[in-house]
Amino acid sequence: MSEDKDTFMGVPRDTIDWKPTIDYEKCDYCMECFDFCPHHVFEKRENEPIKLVVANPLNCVVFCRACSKTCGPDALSFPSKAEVSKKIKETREAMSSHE
Amino acid sequence: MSDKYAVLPCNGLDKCAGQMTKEIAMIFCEGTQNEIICPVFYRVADARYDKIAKENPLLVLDGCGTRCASKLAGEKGLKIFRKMTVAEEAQKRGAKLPTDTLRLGDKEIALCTALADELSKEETAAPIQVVQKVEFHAPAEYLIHKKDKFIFRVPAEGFYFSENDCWLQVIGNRARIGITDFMQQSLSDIMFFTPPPIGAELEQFDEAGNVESGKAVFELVCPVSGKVVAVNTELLTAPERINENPYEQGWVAELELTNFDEEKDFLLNTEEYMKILKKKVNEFHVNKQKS
Amino acid sequence: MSTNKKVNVLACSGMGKVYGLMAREAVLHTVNHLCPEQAKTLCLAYIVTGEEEALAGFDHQPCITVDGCPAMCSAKSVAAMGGDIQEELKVLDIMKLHKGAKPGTATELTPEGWAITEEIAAKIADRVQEIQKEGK
Amino acid sequence: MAEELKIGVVSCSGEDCAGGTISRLATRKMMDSIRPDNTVTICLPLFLAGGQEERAFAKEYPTIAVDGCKRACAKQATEKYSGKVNSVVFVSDLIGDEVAEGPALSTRDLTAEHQAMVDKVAVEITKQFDAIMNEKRKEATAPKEDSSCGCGCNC
Repeated sequence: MSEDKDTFMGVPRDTIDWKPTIDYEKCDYCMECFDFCPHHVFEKRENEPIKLVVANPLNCVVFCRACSKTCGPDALSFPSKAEVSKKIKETREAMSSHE
Repeated sequence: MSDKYAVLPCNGLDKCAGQMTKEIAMIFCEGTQNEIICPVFYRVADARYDKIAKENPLLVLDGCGTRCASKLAGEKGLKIFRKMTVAEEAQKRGAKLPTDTLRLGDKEIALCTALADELSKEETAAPIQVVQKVEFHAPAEYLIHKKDKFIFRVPAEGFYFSENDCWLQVIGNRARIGITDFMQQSLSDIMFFTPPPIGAELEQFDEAGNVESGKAVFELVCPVSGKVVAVNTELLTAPERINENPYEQGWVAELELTNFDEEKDFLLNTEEYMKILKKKVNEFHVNKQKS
Repeated sequence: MSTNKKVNVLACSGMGKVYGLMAREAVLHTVNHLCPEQAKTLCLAYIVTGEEEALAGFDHQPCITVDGCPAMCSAKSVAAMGGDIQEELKVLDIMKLHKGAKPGTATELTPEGWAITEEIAAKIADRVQEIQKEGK
Repeated sequence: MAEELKIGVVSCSGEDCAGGTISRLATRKMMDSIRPDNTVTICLPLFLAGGQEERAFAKEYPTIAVDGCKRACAKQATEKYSGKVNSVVFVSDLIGDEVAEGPALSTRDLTAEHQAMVDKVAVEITKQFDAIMNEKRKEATAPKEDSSCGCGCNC
């Protein structure tokens, strides 16, 4: 079994596509999400035109969408939970059939 | 409001605000099906009001911050549907209640009428569903993980957990869900609770309501698929029950399970969750130092 | 009817959270500014340690407790000493009326935190007046 | 790697004297900035209100009481409910009885002078703190776990 910290529900975290996507049309760089997320998913880019990026997508807690609730302009979106959980199930099945 | 309500005023006789609860209750009940519960009589004789209090949405009217009526409802194990504290409402409206007399003047009567009208206009309560009652037992034993002065509890057996810090207790095809002690402590004092809608058919990992503290909003990630058949309505007025004991009085919702056998593969037992909990506690503390 | 006895107002003064500081500041504001003649505060610690001199006659005096969180340290401590609790105030109850407010930290309040603290103090002061009127 | 040893700091709540406010702020300073890895603050009122976490911690770990005045409530309470404190810091010794026993102080009325007093008290706590640390480090053979802010919140 691989290291605990890189897995979620038994599958490698990096096979799970779960992270926030910032809609830069809406984002007003209020940085509420940056301040809120304790997992350092977001990073500031002070001297660049795009001042906030999703720098550590793998730190994002799978199925957690709490940051989006801090977002006034509603600029954060997440993948569909149903699809992601389907994918996780498939990965698990594939892993167990390879063992 | 159109259905029948049970109305429990504090009927406090030694304060104007208490006197007003009686007035509001009377106006609210006049010409309707609604029934008033006499707090004095209820205290000495359960039988008289137990049926109407338990079978109808309960409206509690307190005069002052002592909240005698709420406390009485709590003692009797009633679920409060809506409550109002007259002194607070008066303050919100900038009305100063007299302290030198117990008699209600024109101004007070007008306020009572306004408050009763407001209650009548509010949304109709969802009818109380008659669902078969399932007894969920409190965990017989807890395992603990200590970190400095913090103690994190996990039921020793009979519970499943998700990696998103929610728990599940299953009896037959019914289950209770809630949040774990670790999550409760991370959030600290919980001030608001939004239940999942009764009747909602949730897929595994869908949102099953949320809780909010001064620090964060936590979305409950439903550990299994199922239909919401009950929610812990007590949390609407006392979300701190989750902080007190998230596995017992702080439960969140009850589900009718739809696909449990298949889905339980994705859930953790106590031992597995303990491992994740220890890791999260450490990371949490490390993060805190960085920030 | 009125009484010369001052109402005791006791804050939990919790160390860990902003709500403890709010309780403390609300009580100080009440006894120092809003009703210095009718209310006084007392160190909760005396009750914890059982300081006799400071507690003389305490068990017959009306008290208002102000707690930050549901641990209810102040109310429980005062009740344990036989204090006559007339009102148990909770900062969290008032915070619930200010959803999303950012009151500050356990050492420093924001302007918003101060505004809510003053609201709590006004509530305490109202109760102090009422209790004095009742002559308890 | 963060330090593993923890010390509990118990501040008096000093409601009716300025010393209480100074001791609270100095105690928080230990946890928030001076020794965040090793400080756990213990809530004095929780001792009586049945905080089993606080009592258990104070039994197991070394403690420093920070008292505003000679009544020494923090020391007394800790010893009543948990066990002997390793050290006591008297704020009144450091800033003078007159100020310490002066009227209760709101954080709103905190002056630069008061702030300097907080710093002075914090320096003294740190001195005691490090002395205990050194002693325990010598004693300790098995390291314990790492650190926390200790306040029960995400701050």
